[in-house]
Amino acid sequence: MHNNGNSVSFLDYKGKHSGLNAWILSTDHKRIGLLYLMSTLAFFAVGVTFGFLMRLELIAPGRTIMDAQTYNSLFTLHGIIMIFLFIIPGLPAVFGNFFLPILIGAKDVAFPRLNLLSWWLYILGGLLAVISVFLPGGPADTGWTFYIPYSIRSTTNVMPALIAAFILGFSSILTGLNFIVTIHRLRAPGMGFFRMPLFVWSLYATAWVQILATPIVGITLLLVVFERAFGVGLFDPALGGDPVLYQHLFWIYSHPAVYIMILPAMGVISEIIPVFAHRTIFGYKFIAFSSLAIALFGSMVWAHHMFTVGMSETAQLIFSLLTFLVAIPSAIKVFNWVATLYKGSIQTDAPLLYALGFIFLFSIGGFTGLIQGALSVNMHIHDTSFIVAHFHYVMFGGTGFGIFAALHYWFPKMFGKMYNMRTAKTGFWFLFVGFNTLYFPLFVMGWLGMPRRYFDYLPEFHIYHLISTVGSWILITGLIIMFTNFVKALRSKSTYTKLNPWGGETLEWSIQNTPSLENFDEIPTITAGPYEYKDNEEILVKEDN
Amino acid sequence: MNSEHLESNVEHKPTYGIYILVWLVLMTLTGVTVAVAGINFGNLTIATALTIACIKSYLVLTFFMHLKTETATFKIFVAVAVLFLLISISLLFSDYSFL
Amino acid sequence: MSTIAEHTVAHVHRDDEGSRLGMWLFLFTELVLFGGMFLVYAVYRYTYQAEFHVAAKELNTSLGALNTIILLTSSLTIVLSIVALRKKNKKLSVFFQIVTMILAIGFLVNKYVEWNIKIHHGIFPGSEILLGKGNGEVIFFGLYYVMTGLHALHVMIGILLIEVMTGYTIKGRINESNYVRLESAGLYWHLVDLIWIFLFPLFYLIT
Amino acid sequence: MIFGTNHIDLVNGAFWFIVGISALLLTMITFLMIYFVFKYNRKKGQKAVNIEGNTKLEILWTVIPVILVIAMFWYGWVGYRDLKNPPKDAMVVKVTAQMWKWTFEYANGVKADSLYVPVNKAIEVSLHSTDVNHSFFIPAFRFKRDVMPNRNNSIWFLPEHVGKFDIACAEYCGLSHSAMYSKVIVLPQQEFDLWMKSELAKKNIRANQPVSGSDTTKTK
Ligand code: HEA
Ligand code: HEA
Ligand code: CUA
Ligand SMILES: [Cu+2]
Repeated sequence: MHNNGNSVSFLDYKGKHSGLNAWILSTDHKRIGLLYLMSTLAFFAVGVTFGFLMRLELIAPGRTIMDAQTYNSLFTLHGIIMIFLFIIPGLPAVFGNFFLPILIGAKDVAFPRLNLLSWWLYILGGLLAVISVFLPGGPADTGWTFYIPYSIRSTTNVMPALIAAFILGFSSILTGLNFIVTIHRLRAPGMGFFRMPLFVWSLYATAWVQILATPIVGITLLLVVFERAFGVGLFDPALGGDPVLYQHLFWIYSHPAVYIMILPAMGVISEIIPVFAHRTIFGYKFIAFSSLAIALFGSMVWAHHMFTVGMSETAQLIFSLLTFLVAIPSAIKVFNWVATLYKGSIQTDAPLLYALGFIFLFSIGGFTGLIQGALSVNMHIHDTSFIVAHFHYVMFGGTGFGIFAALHYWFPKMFGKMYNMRTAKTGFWFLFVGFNTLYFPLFVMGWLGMPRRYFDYLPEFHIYHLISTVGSWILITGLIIMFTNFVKALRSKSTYTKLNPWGGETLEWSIQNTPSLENFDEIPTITAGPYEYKDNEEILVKEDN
Repeated sequence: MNSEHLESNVEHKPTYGIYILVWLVLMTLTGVTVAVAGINFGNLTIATALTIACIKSYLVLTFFMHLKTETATFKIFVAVAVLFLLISISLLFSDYSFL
Repeated sequence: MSTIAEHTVAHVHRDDEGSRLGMWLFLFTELVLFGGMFLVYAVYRYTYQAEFHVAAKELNTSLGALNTIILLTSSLTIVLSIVALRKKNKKLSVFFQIVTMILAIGFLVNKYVEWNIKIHHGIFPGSEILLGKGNGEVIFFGLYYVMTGLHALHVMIGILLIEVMTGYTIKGRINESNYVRLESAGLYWHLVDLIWIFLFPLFYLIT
Repeated sequence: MIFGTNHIDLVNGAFWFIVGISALLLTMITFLMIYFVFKYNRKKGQKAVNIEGNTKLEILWTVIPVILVIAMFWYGWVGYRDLKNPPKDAMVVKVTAQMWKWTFEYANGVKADSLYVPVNKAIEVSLHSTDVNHSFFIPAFRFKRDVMPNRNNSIWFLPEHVGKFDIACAEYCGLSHSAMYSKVIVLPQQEFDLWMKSELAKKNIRANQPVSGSDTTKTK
């Protein structure tokens, strides 16, 4: 067909299809990226609402707005949605799809049709998860971990939830597969592995985890399905099965999964910091390899979720030790990021704020992870709200803020519009303050012995729950400020013409906003690394006028 | 990149012989496992069975699945996948067999 | 299909190595999928050694061996079909592909017979005869049905794949200069074989 | 040999040790970030200097954390070690968890809904579940142990102070998971003996008219 597709933006490019089909049948990685953005945000909104309602219930002891059964289903759905439907596809499928090919100078991913298929699988899985709410029997109430034997005893709609998770797993696998082949085969001439932007490196590491770890949870959930359907006895203690084995299999995937969530966010941070400090990143290779190291070690620590089930001493020892070692690559990253700010020429726009927010919150989350890794301490705080605080700090303080940072960073390139910078910053401060008010009390409570997944609690914990709930209100305010800011920008008639608002050196800034179907008029030849800032006089000049 | 893919497209002359040979070996190995299974080496029984299975899969991978003629990337990939499974099973058994 | 047009614009040259790379990565996920079940098997084999031996006696070794031979042979025929194609001998290639499918169907028939016998003896998940036996045996047969069942499912998918490939070969869409699709189907088929290579000794040869 | 409260100290010790180091590093990192942002701010017309990296530093901030985490690991391991092997003279109590209540049974067959124990005596609880997973959690004593249908875990502690402490269920077990509370009641030895005597008496009476006898073992 026509090759003059070039200058035409991917948004108003006329393909085979028109109207909605031009999107849901498009194999253009950018359109698929936006499809994912819309759908993850939709599910995210649902998850947030559930979280918000849970907080309301917990504002005071006893029943306040819902009964125990509802609460149990709420945190289950909240967990499933946030993990499988929001945070895992959040970065790779949205920003990975949109920018990976551009960052390595390619026209598209290696298998565009497969890419579309994985989005359809995602939608299918998502719908299944949502439908289970309305079927008779009510939504699953097992917690997102589906622990046996409760998950084979529960009379709620556990089946749809399990199958949904299974399908979503495959969607995630296909994305990973696509990325690995793309990175290996479609790099522009001159783009050696060590000239790839660090976001690409982190996606590469992530993709490997997606491919190798996800099938394990796939088969595990499938076995639970069989267990419920035919009673094959593989896990059911009544038939001699071993629930602990289920936990092992579940975490063999679900711990690496947490690195599927964080690695791409770390990649985003590694993009943003050098751009806003306007200097080379500190220790490129160390950051690149630490991603691979995290992927490797991440597959060896799963049993730190099971320290209280009564594993063998050997297992306790090994897994605790490995858990501490997995922290090292993250440490290396953090230190290199901070060092990158040194002697930079720092421009404090919203993306940088979010990046620094990420470093702070993720560090807190990470450190508390270490606390949980210590065997004796874990005996006390396992399955308390301390854990809940930990993973919200890493997942949402980490990855969540990473996604925000990415949104603010790439927004002008994706939509050719610009948001209001001042509002964006206000939004950040609301989120930041709200976040800590919401989750920090959970650490304290957890240490004082407040178990998690509790619909009701002892009066002595009231004050902390109260503060936390108020925090959730501040947080939501911030969220609303941020997203209205984006919507305003999208609505505004004025298109944003600056190609390179932040003065970045990676390829996406060299092409038009809302890139054309093939991204590049002709494939560039790469001669330098991604963050080689020659001199930044012109930036300073730009600042003045 | 293009050059890479060109050279990977022109492989040396294909021949039937080698594959039939491999097939014969696989058959004999199957026979061996069945035969050996009868005798009881105690704990070694499963070990031998698995060793033979590994040899067989090695043959299938290198010849039938052409790993022999593929670029290094493929070999590394397979190694990574196998490594992952090995890590999983050995760490898993740190719980079960040291109770 | 749908947006071919867009897609071909985005891809000026075809990348066989890329396609094979993708196929291998997909095979890894299949490998790990079964790997997970082998983990389960290993643990229970370890905890219920004696009972596994007893239970395995119920299985018919010669049927299992026969199926092994069938699968290995089908693996051979599928590679040969590729060789034949590359030697520009289309007829022979198609012939080999058809043989492969026949063998595969033979495997399924065999499996069907095997399951049938078991089920007639009242050995299937949830049957009171099975529940009457020890836990280890219940689990052994649980694993037996799940793993061989999933494997059989893969065999069926394989047959469909090869059938499509045969169609392409006849139409000439797969030919001596463009046979990566056939190769990929072959890879998939070999994986199915690989998994059986482990299933066979672990279920039929532990008496 | 590590004893109850001693275990408490070890947990607290390890906890505050790690919290301390973390707080230190966190302040350091945060301070540096803020300091750099102001010192090297572009508004000040700062020109950036490209620094590729520095291997010495990299090694430094790899090795130091390694040492720190090994220390943390060791501290945690020490506090855990003896939790699993109770002293020979420990008094064994059978704990049965079911949705959603705890039952405690003593060697002499006496059953109770709260865990009555004599002070300063090692108590070993052997944990059994009749349905799903639960977890036997005594926050005041800084430990928990999962209670599973297929394996009977056990754990022990040595209460050094008289008093009442909460027992919570820390593994999600369905509808009333959050209501599955009970108490450890630590009594002076002689009071405990008295309690035990009267319970024994009650038990024997119950044995005579078995009608009401089943109420301690009700389900759901
Ligand atoms: C994005 C997701 C994410 C990430 C990145 C992490 C990262 C880590 N997690 Fe977390 N974790 C979860 C998500 C995540 N976790 C979830 C969802 C759960 C609960 C699941 C459930 O039960 O529902 C959980 C639960 C969980 C547990 C089980 C708790 C329990 O149930 O008993 C443990 C125990 O060890 C743990 C440890 C760790 C560790 C050591 C890291 C490390 O990777 C952290 C490394 C980072 C740092 C250490 C900070 C940065 C480093 C520096 C600032 C430099 C200085 C560093 C040193 C001195 C080492 N996590
Ligand atoms: C990414 C994961 C994620 C996120 C973002 C959240 C967000 C929230 N969570 Fe969490 N939560 C989980 C994952 C997450 N949760 C999981 C896995 C569990 C365990 C479930 C189980 O026990 O089985 C859990 C459990 C859990 C509990 C404990 C239930 C219990 O044990 O009794 C509570 C209680 O307060 C809670 C509250 C909240 C609140 C108020 C919010 C939010 O409403 C706060 C407001 C949200 C925001 C301000 C959004 C943040 C923005 C982003 C993350 C990026 C958005 C950008 C794009 C999509 C582009 N959650
Ligand atoms: Cu019992 Cu929770
Ligand atoms: Cu983990």
